[in-house]
Amino acid sequence: MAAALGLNGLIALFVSAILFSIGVIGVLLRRNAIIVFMCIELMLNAANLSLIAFSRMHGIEGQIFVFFVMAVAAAEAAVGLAIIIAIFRHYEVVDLDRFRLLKW
Amino acid sequence: MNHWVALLPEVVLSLAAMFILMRDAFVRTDSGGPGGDGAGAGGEADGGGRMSVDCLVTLYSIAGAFVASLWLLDASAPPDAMIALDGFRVAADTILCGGALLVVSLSRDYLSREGLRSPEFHALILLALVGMMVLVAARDLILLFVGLELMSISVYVLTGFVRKNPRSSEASLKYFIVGAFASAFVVYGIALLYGATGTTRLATAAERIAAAPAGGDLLLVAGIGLLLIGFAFKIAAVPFHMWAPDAYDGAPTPVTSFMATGVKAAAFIALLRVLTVDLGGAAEIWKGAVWWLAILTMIVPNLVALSQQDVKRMLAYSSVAHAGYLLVGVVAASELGRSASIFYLAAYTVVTAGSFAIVFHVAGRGDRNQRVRDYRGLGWRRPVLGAALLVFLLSLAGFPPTAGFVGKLYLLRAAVDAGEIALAVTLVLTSLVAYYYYLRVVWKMYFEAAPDDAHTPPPPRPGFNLAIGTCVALILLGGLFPGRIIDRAREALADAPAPGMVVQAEEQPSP
Amino acid sequence: MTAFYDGHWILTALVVLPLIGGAACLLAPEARAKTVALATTLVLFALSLPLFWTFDTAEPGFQNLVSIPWIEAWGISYAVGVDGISILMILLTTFTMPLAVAGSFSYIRRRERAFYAMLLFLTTGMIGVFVALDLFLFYVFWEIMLIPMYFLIGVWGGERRIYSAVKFFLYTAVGSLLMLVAIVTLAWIFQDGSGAWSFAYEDLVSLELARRAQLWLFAGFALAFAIKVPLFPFHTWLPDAHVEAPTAGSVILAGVLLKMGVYGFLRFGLPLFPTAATDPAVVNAMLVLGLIGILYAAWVAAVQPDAKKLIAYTSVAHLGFVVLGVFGLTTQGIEGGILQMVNHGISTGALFLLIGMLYERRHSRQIADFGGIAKVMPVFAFALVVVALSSVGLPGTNGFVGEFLILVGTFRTHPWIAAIATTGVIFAACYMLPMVQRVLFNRLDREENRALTDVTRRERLILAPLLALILLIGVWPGPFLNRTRASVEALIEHVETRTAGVASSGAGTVEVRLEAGLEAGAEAGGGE
Amino acid sequence: MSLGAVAEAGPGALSAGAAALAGQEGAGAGFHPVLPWLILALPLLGAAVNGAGAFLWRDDKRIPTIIGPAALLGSFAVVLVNFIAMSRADLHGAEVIGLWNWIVSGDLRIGVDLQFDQLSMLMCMIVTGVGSLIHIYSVGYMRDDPGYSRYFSYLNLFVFFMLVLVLGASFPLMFVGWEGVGLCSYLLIGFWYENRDYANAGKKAFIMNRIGDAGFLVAMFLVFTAFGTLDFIPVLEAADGTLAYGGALVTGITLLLFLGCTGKSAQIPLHTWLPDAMAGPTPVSALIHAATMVTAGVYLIARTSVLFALSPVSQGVVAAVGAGTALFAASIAIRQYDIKKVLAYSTISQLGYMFLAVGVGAFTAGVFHLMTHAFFKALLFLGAGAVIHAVHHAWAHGDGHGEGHGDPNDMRNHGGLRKFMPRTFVFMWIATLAIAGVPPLAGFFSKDEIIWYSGAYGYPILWGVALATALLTAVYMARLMVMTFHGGNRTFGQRGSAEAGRRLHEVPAVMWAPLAVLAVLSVVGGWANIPEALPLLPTVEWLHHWLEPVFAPAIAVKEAHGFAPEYRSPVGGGEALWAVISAVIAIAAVVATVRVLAPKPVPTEAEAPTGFARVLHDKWYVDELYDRAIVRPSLALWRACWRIVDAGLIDGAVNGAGRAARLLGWAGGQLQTGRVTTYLVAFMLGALLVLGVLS
Repeated sequence: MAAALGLNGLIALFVSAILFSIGVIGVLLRRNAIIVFMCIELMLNAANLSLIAFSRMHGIEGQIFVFFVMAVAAAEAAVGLAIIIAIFRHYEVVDLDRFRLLKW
Repeated sequence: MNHWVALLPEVVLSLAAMFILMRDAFVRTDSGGPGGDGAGAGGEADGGGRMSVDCLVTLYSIAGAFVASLWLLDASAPPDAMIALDGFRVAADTILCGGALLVVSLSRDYLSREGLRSPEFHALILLALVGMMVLVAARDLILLFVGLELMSISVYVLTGFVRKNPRSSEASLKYFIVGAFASAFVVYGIALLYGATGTTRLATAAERIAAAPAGGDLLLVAGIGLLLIGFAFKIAAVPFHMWAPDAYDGAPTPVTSFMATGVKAAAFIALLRVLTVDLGGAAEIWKGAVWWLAILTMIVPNLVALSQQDVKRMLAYSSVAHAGYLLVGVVAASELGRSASIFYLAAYTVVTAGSFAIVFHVAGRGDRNQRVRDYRGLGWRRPVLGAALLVFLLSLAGFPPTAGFVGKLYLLRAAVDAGEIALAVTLVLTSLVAYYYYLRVVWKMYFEAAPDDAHTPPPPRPGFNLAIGTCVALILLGGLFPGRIIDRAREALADAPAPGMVVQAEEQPSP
Repeated sequence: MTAFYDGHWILTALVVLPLIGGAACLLAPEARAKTVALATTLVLFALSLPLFWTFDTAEPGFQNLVSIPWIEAWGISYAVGVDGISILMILLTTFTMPLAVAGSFSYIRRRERAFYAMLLFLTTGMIGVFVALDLFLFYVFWEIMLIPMYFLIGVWGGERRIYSAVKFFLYTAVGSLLMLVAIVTLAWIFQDGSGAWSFAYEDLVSLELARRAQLWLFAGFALAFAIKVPLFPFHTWLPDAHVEAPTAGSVILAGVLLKMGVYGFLRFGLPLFPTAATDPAVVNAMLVLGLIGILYAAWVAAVQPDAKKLIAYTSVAHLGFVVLGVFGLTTQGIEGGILQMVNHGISTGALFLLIGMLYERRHSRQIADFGGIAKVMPVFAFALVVVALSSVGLPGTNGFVGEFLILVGTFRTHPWIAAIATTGVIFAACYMLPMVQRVLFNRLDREENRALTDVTRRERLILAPLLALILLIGVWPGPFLNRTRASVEALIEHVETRTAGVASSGAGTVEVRLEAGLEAGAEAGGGE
Repeated sequence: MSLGAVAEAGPGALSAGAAALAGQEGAGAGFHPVLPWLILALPLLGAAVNGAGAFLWRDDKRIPTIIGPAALLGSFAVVLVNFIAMSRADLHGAEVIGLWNWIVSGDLRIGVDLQFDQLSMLMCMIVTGVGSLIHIYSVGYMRDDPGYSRYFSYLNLFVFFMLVLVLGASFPLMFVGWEGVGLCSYLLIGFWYENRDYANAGKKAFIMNRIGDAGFLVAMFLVFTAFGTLDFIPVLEAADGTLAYGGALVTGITLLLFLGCTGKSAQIPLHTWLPDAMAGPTPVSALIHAATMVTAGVYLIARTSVLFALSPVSQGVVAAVGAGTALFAASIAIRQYDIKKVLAYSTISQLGYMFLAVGVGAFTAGVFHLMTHAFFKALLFLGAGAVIHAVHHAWAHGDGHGEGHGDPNDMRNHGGLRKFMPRTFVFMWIATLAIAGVPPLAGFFSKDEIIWYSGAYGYPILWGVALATALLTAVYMARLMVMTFHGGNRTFGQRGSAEAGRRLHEVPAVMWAPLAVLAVLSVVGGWANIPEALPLLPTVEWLHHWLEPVFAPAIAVKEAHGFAPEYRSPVGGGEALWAVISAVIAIAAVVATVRVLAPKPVPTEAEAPTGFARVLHDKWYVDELYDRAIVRPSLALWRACWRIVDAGLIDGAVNGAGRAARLLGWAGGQLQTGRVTTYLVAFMLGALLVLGVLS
């Protein structure tokens, strides 16, 4: 497989893995809704990167998929920001740890 | 025949959604307008009025979609088609459309009472439903992902539908954050799977996996793992479940019920199909993980539910627990397990729709009375509601003669058949724990006297009663004469995957 | 008679009729509910009598057999039938119900419709359990029973009714749920051999299971039955349930529900898992538990201040005798056990009715609140004394016949245990007589007791049949015993041939063949 | 198959079996019982009618007055007819009449069969005969009692069960009677149930009897396992072959049976209920606790004589316990003041004699004493009843209802009654002499025979004990007579005898007539078995010959193993000599006692006896011992079982499990912090878990 991918492919894979991890860590560590959301976007794009990388080996499908992912991510962003604004109206903050009406 | 026909149900629903949105945009449907009880028009006051056009359109379109998918039953698609045309899809559509129909028809009162805007609500329900149906019908990972996201995003919005209520917004935020997080995993998982198998077509992938000596390939393993995580989030399996109680709790109750029925069902059916059929060849990769998820998901929420004082939240936990029971059917990874899960899902969908409906009916305006102690004496003050809720609770508890019992037995058979005695025992013991919190509602309803200042819910409308009655009838029917349903489920699923694959899946020795 | 009465519809009628009656109760006006219920139960009893007359005492197998496919896919069918083991139980149920209903006329004052409906639904469950010949069907009825009982205790019970109701429900559910797993496993094993699932009794009873499998599955069933019996130490739900339940509830609980544990052992435990059920360890464990039940429960009963609780504990003791008889595995023991179940149903049911009558008059169950009642309630006193004597097993009453058979039977296989159990008759006197004395005799020193009125005509009509049966079975148990004989002997035959692996007829002591059987079982166990 | 069929099947098969049995026995042919079932039916009917009367015509005393005694007399008549028929037929075996099948299960078959042989007929004669007299007496004694009808129904029921006990042809059927009489005794002791002590006495009697009955039951199980049947005839026939002589099995059976006897016949260690049983009406004490029920133990041993003959150990135990009880009880009787208590202990003591007899193997002697004792002890009790009746009424006629006067049973309230009730006085003296063993009265012959055989069969110590007891018997009976009838009257304390003269009267004829009959029997009863040694009458050894067919097998067994009585006492001398000696002892004791006690003033209730006398007066503190050693500890144990084991451990575990589950749930709920960040972390952990578990 490595052969099929070629060195750049492998590098791309590793980069995407690293990006994904960074995204995950960001999500886990940050408290600001916006930033957390951006980290998630980062993860999505990491996935896109590896899709592209694989499509070098397997053909076009991966790249098509990337477009879908981007579209969906856009939709998500729209909805997500809307939600964040909605809740901001109530709390005047976007600190995730402050939203604790629902628990236990 | 024209391949577009394969998407007929989804097309119907999408058009309906568009229509509703357009109509809302161009036709003025203010309070009292011809639009009927749309925007918080007087709530319960004129609630008894004509059914809103949106609602009608929604109901008819869902029904139409259902008919369409039935019509597609005798169509057939090449094994590597992007969208499935088989009994499995029909079965799934049946459950999803049925659930949606119940939810929509039951939620009318709630919308009018809480003054929610009807068009968006129904449009979003329809879009979510489209997503679900795509999700369960997808035979291609791309389509799968699109369906998943379409469903999720619509439901995020629905969860936060009551903008003026912080709980609702908070619920939707939590749901959204974790959900987006999860879908990132899904995408990455799909990417790796694609890398491992070189295709996004599930059927093709399945063949390749079955051909290759499974397990060794790190990409494959990681891909399956991440995909599994994504689905585990959707069906709220422990420990990916923590969003669920909050989201269910905060969301407007009809949405909760929609999440508990539709979303869970869709995600679960997709998981069932992808794991046990397409990835059946790699069963021993994921089996261990799913086994653990099942065990945890059966034990934890049942225990937590014991200490819940809020019925809605309690039901939320119980629905998480039911995901655990369903996972038993996945672990069984057999035709038996699949049909068992489908049957259980069907029963569960009906029960959940009904019970949440009763919950928000009893809760009254602003969902004030939905603590367990608000149910004191309900059974005597509203005998019909009480009896119905009793039936639902018994079915949830898995008590004869309800569909819930047959479903549990079905799952037990699957587990025993797969040699998973430990799972079977856990299943029954955890449902014993569950008895306690279901019974608690029962004894509040019947054994304890209502305080004098108790709020007695208004007598429900005929429509509501009809829907509830349907649920009860279905439950008892499924409990007393499940034979027909079972046969149907088995027929439907028999031809679900490419035959060769079935054999493959069946022949997997259980670890 | 027999021509008209081909009996095939009768069992189904017995199961369905109470359901209809219950529905009728719910729809009937509040005041009429009791009448409807009484009528239904009386019809039920009348229906069940022909079952008794036309019973073929020579036939060891099932009679009035009906089997209709229900869920073919799973090999589940609606199969009902009656044999020597269940006939008396069915009769006992149909006989008890009218009394329980009539006994509640003045006791139940609120929500009568629901109450009588629950009683009737419960009846369906009970009769269903006794006639079911399909393990799925059996389990359904077995579970369904819990719900009406849960309501009976929870809605019309005493102060701690909720605690008791939930305790009763969960306690019994523990066992049944594990039994469900065992049932499914059994059906699966059958499918493993024959290729098709089946829950039918005769299919599963034909299975030849390996020893280890038998032990596990038997454990699954045994727990459920042991809790229902109830065997020490699974008995603590019983006193609470009894104390809190309304009279009718207690009567049914003692009269019928407790029998289901032992019935389960006889119908399923022994025939399905002969090797396990005759494994010396299992048998000894069961016998010892029964023995402990007899003595321990008698002791605890002797120091109870609450009359109802006292009687509840005596039930544990009596059922201990029954278990002893069943696991003694002799004709006398098992026949005596079955008869003793009937006796216990009659005498303990009567005791609960009597205590209920006192409670209605005096709103107290504390023994200390009474004394000298015999002076103001002579008829009541007479009844209570007779019933108490039957409960302590005085010869001439039904109690003796059962206990004697049980002990004489068990003694042949397990002399020491039977001998120790015999001391139970002493302790029986130790709990019953003081209670009788402190309620009926001594000086009538409490003012409120002077005003007590003797039993009414209705109450006499309730008590009369009970007393009559107590004496009838006491002096002429033949008609009851000879109906059980064929089936019981067939059962022992079955168990012994299975365990011994050789067709054994009569000769030789049970122990000998037991040992043979155990060796066979051991080989089987080793083989797998 | 219909119930009717069963019904017919039963007796048919049975009478056939009975005939077969009779056939084996040989010359059973001559004798066919006349209306055997009537013997039982009449008393039962009486019980039913009177029982109904107790509810329906409470205040109407006529019906019970007629029905009660009539039922007995009728039954007695039938018995008499059969008795004569049997004596004509010279029956060697037993005649068994099957009525119906009682318990049939597997190879166990128990029929309701009546066994007619010499022993059972003799017992029937005693039971119905003495019973009739006591019924008649009761008419007078219970005249004013509100529970009149109830009383007669109990009494009839008792006779019924006693006859079942006697006639039962199998262990279980005998057991029916055995426990049935226990029940009646329970009901009659507690007849005046308003009195807590009386009710307690009844309960005590029942429970102590139950202890014995448990032994009886286990014995039956052993018999069944050994013989496969529980009918007397087959068991007793097979016994010699089946059971090893002196083997553990037969010893076990017999000892367990004897445990039953100690309960029923109030032998050590289960004797304490009988004195308390005096709480019942006096005629009851006469019938149940003197003449009939308490002798059931003796009857049981006589009935199963072969088994006992097979086990020397058991025989020794029986004899020793009997002798011990005799002496022990007699010693207590000497220091009692309650007239009925004296008689009660005397009864225990005399029963001890009977057990001594059947223990050493002199079965006839035992039965003989049983019979004579029935006569004179019934007489004594009825006489005492007359005294109590008189005193009670004397008090009652005076102020209100005899309150404030203390206990009419207490001999310290009697004295000098000879003047007021001469007939009773005479009858009582006859009975006293009879029990004391003064020739030629009944007691002399029977008791002498027992003493003689205990020596003759080679039990010197027991022989000595028996003699000593004879002496004590004479002493305490004489004391009783002196305190009751001699000296000055103490009934009205200081107010002297003027009062007494006005108030104390002889009892009515309905009460003293039975006394008269019993007095005659107490005189002539002994002549039924004149020892060969002193052939004063033609009826030499008549009873011996009469019972010969019943006891022959037992005697045969004993002789086969060298237990023939050699006709000499342990210290030499023949039967005649020792008969004379014992007679002299008895007379001397009586005379001496009267001489010594008559002048002495009777101690008042205030001055309690001291030293050893006190030990005797307090009955050797046996009751206290039982209370401390058995009753209280077991009650404590039982409470512990309830509070600690049941409520504590088991329920604790059950509820604990529930509580634990809820606690876990609560803890789990705490993880649901509401912070979405927590959820994300949990998510990530889960993800790691999944990825870890994979493959």
